[in-house]
Amino acid sequence: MIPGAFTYHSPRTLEEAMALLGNLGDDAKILAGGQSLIPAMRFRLAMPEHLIDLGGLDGLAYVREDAGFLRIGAMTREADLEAATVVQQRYSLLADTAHVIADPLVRNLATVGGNLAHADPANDHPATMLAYAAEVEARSPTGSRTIKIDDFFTGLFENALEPGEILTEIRIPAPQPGAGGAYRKLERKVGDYAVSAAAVQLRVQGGRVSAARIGLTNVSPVPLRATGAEQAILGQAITDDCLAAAARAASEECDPSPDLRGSVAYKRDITGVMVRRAIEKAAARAGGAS
Amino acid sequence: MTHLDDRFEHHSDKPDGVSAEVATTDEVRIRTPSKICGMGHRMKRKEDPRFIQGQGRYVDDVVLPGMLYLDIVRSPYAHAKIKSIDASEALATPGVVAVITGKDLEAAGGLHWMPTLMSDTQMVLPTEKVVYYAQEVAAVVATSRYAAADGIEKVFVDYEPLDPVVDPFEAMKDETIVRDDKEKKTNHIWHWEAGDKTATDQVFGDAAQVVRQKMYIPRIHVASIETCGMVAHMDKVTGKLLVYMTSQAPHAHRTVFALVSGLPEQKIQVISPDIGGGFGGKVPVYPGYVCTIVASIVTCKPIKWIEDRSENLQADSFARDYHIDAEMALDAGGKITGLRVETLSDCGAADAAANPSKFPAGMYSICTGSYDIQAAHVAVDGVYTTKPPGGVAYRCSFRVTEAVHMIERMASIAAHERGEDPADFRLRNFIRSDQFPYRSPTGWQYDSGNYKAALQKAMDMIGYHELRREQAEKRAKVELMGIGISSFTEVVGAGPSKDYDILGIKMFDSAEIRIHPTGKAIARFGTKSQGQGHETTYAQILAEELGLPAEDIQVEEGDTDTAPYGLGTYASRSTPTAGAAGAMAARKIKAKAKKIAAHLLEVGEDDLEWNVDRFQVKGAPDKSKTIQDIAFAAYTNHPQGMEAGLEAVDYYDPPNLTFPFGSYIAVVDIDAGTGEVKVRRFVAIDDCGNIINPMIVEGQIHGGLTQGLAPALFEEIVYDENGQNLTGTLADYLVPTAVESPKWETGHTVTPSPHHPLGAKGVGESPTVGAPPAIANAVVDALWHLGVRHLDIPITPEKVWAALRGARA
Amino acid sequence: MSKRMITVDLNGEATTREVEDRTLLVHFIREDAGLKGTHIGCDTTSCGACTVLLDGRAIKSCTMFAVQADGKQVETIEGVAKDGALHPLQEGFWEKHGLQCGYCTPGMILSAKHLLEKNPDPTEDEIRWGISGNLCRCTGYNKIVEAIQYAAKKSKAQDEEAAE
Amino acid sequence: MKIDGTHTFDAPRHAVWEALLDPEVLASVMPGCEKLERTGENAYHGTLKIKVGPVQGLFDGKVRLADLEAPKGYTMKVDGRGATGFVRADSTVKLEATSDAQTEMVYTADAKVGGRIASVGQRLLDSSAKAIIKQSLEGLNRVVKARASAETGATETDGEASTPVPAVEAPTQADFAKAVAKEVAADLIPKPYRIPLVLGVIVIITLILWYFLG
Repeated sequence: MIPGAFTYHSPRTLEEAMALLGNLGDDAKILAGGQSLIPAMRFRLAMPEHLIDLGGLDGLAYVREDAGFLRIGAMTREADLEAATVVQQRYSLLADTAHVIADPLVRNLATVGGNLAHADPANDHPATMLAYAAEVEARSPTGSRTIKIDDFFTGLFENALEPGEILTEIRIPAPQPGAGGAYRKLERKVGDYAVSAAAVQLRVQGGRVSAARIGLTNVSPVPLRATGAEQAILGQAITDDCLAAAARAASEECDPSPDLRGSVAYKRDITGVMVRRAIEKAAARAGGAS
Repeated sequence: MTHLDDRFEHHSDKPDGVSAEVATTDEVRIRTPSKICGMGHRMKRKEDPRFIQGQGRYVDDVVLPGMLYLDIVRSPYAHAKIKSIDASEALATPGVVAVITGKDLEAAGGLHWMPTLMSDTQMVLPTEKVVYYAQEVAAVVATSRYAAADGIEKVFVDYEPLDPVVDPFEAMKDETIVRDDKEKKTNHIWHWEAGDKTATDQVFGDAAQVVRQKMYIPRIHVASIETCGMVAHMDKVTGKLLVYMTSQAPHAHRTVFALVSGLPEQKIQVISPDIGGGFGGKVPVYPGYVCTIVASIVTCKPIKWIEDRSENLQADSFARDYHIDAEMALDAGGKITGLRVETLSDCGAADAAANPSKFPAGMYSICTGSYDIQAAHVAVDGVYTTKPPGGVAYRCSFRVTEAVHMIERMASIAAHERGEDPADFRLRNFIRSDQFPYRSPTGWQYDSGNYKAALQKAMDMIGYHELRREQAEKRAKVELMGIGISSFTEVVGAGPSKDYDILGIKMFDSAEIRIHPTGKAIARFGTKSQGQGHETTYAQILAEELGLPAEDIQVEEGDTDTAPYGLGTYASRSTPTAGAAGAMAARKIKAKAKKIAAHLLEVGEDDLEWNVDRFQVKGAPDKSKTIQDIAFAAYTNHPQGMEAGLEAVDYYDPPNLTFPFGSYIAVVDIDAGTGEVKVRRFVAIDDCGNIINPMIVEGQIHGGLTQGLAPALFEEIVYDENGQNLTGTLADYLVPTAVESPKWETGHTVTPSPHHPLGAKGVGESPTVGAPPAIANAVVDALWHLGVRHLDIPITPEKVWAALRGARA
Repeated sequence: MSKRMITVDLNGEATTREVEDRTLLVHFIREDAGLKGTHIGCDTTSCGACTVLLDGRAIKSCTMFAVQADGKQVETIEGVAKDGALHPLQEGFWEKHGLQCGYCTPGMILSAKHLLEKNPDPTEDEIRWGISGNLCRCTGYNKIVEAIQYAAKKSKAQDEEAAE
Repeated sequence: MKIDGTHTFDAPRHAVWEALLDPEVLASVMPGCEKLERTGENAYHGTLKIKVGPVQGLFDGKVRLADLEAPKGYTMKVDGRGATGFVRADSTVKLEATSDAQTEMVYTADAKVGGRIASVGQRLLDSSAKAIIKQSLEGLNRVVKARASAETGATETDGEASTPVPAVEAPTQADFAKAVAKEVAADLIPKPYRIPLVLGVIVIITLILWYFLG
């Protein structure tokens, strides 16, 4: 499987990259990690005329806590995110997620920004970032703007980036006391997309859930927030009943398509199971357990 | 209709005199010191240094000057008429040299059709219509891989879609005919039976209990990590066709190419270099090979064709695809008295299975397995559908996996229905060790076995009764845990040539040994290793027989210009056939060596005895000549009137097949929430007779177990209702990784084959045959109390989930 | 069709070739540089037969363009043995029978090399996850795991020797 | 793949009906539709550039309407082909006037998708199809609504409804049809090679006969 011909551009600065993107418009695609784009190109399902490789840009690969946020450079490789001490110590949901994205070799090239900007509902970061109430930084020649993750995913493989804009940073609010998170994913084998997965970030105060956000993977055309499931646990103590209610809600509010990973009925049911397990784990972590 | 009984009569009075009961031990026999490294030594593989340093040489590594590249245009329809093909844009594409269509091959003398191994016909390139998705439609030849890939995008084919025939049971209604090129307008290909129907119906009439189950053994793909490929070079000066190909049977392929192309056989050299896994997928001749050869004949240039993975998964021969309806008759005491099996074999668009030609359903009639059953009858029908042709092994002897899965599932279902432990049920019904050689009701002559010993050892090793206790406790806590047993019998090592041939070529195999004056040797064989380690095991066999250090013996295979003619490596036949040929050739050499030794020691031959690596004078062991002394003398000081040199050839035609066996026990835990099955433990006890290299045998068993796990839980080629393949990449065709694959626990018993010169049997495929039912039985064992009786493989989480739901409802 | 000159440090040797922009790294390694030890097994980044080290990280060279490796270091199986001495992983694969057909072996060894550099003393579970991007069809993985354990032990011993 | 659904238009039934038969309107609302022209009685021909994220497929399609029952509905056959595969769909469209100003469309489609796009993009087919239909119908609603309120909104909706992608010249059915098999066979192998092929093969014929008969 050999990709079609294209012209390769390797800008050295973000400005250069944005200029190229501006000039080439829709004929160009951004090449970040390339782990989704290049296979599509090898099957000639994707045939961009120009590739703008962000690999040569400095300063877009970092993971650091700063001013109440975990800041992740868009070109940060998944493997570096997985290995980052701060992530392992303070962002369990993100650590869970980073460990189950594709396989270790793919994670050595795949980037966090690419995973998000691709806006594939089967990717793992969208749900996780929804649960974290993250925000992304978009840069364009005219300046930069912040997009709330809730507004970022606009359609199947479609995001809120304007033509000419480049995603440069993802920001996750630092966890408050009593916060905990977890990602639970059912996959057919290592490296597969989720049959269904749930990302849960919550906060437990005085034995009750004071804040909760839940994102779902690969059970809707657009990365989905399970607000119904969130409501089912908000203000509650984590009991079997409220877990069951959350699971039920998630099963109902998701909108999966049938494919080799399973029927709609199976995916709905499993989504409930994933949500339940992720909440249990998140709550346990919120309570100090890991 | 064929009766196996007729064909196997000669076994009852076999010249090699099958001994009665063969003793079973746990011991791996070692008779040579480690410097010689004969049988039984865990010798490090001689082939490994090149592989671990990236110096293996596979077909895609071959580069010839002026080489062109071939790529293939494939059909997006499962069934469609070809109205026209427009290659003008392709020919205008930079680098494209030629485009070849079915019409061109037809003009080239009917080369648009080729024979299959089952003497059916298969299109090379179509002229009228396509009959499966991803079928080869045209070939583009270009100056580079990339240009060829550009070219195929520019060949425009106008199709008129026809109704696909996907379901084999629908196909049997003949509403749409797949092969309208044939005279008989039907999709039914063949009907085949074995066993005694009347006697079988009789025992079913008298049965106290009849157990019936339908099951489907899915369509799967070998997915060797190296795909198929070829480099062909027609040298217009010498008129010689040099072919490098991914071939498990280079000699047979050379003969087929000679017959089909009409080139004289001495002008065709097939070289099968290092092969990146075969598992049966590299036995058939694929259209791509023929296109590559034709392209080289046409252009007189070297042509390289290497399949993409998606082509490999979507168009190359599949395995299995058997729809089975089985019935088992039992008496009141729980003794199996009869087995009645009807099966529909979905062959795809051509009968391109790789079975011996008299056996359209391979050795499926071995399906009475390890059990002493009074009467059995098996009937199989083959049918065409608009799916790719095939029916290759996937690491199993001809159709034995299907047979074993059926009988082992039936045994467990019967045990559960009787409310008894599946182990007890098996122990009661096993063929007893004193019954060997055992004649099965479908006519097989089992050479040796001790099924009780193997199962007992597996149960002890895994702590069977302890696990049953744990299961009972778990059940009380509503946790799902299952234990599954499979006590299989394999049948490997075809010939004997009286019954076994492929396209008329008898299934013997061969070895040729040449000992050089300095006591080093080269040995060539008619088989072809694809990872089995022949360069090491064959050397060990010869070391055992001749006393030459295995290190000093160079083993070669795969070049038809140098190796003796053989049928190749598949169906675990290498050790039973070529391995035996090596031993027999070595014994011929030994006979001559004895004469030379007698001459050198000035004694009579009768005064000599063999001792590991030398002939010594009886009673005076200090008077001796080593094999090296003798080799030197063979060229420098041989007796007057004796031919110089020390070499021999043997074409070994086995008197019978070998019947390796084993008992496997799987322990699974099931996630009741998701339906996921986790194999917690898996113990495999195998008996392949005398062991040549225990390390290599273990490796083969581990690999076979993972390839047994795969179809049990993960792998299946899935088509939609239009015959569209939905599992065309390794992202959807789920080959297990090191994470899904459990840590295998293996052990062995040793029950030598009475008729094999080394007492050895084949082993490479036993685990692929034995593992799936062990896992399936374990899953059903975990769910039986909830009313789940059977699950077809692959047992996906959703299947388990659905079964649990059904149970809850 | 757009072409350009690139220079890749291939096993310590600066290798300069003109390539099409769309040339996959694996084809640059195998065909332009002629190093055949790196293999191709799929089209979907699933099998890992094409694994090489890019600036020390194990990546799938069939899912990267050669132009992306311009100015970078690439290590292939041909570069693993140093001055005629086998790497502990190569020894381990040979000693423990970690290979059969040998086709996935170069990729496995390079994945394992990166794994051991990140985690010199991995558990069996960490090894299995660490090589989960590489498919093997022959061995059932048991002996590959043993081979990597052998290498980890051996490297540790060597380091301790060096320390003394 | 079965797709069905309903969609409510803010326009009277006859307006929706007319729009549904107007290739210009349909072309303007179908995402990626680069050309749609009437080729005969209830027959249309067009090219559609389907774009789902990075995945693109250029399809050359024939559309045939049947069982027209103005203004109640019709059945539609679509036969689209492209380098990445094909799409064939049988669908029925029914229009129900829910009020003077509102019309409900009930549609069902049975689509067959094949080729590379189906074998690789299987997981995306269902949601892609739904997304494309949704966009089309929303686009259509904008048009009929605009028309109903006596404005010419078609051109204005043009931009927002269809994804702006550069047109690539697609091989048309006409191109396919041009080639006649015989000529093709002759043309496919460049002249210099034809002679050796024919020669080299006469030998082969005889031997094959020998092989199969003898």
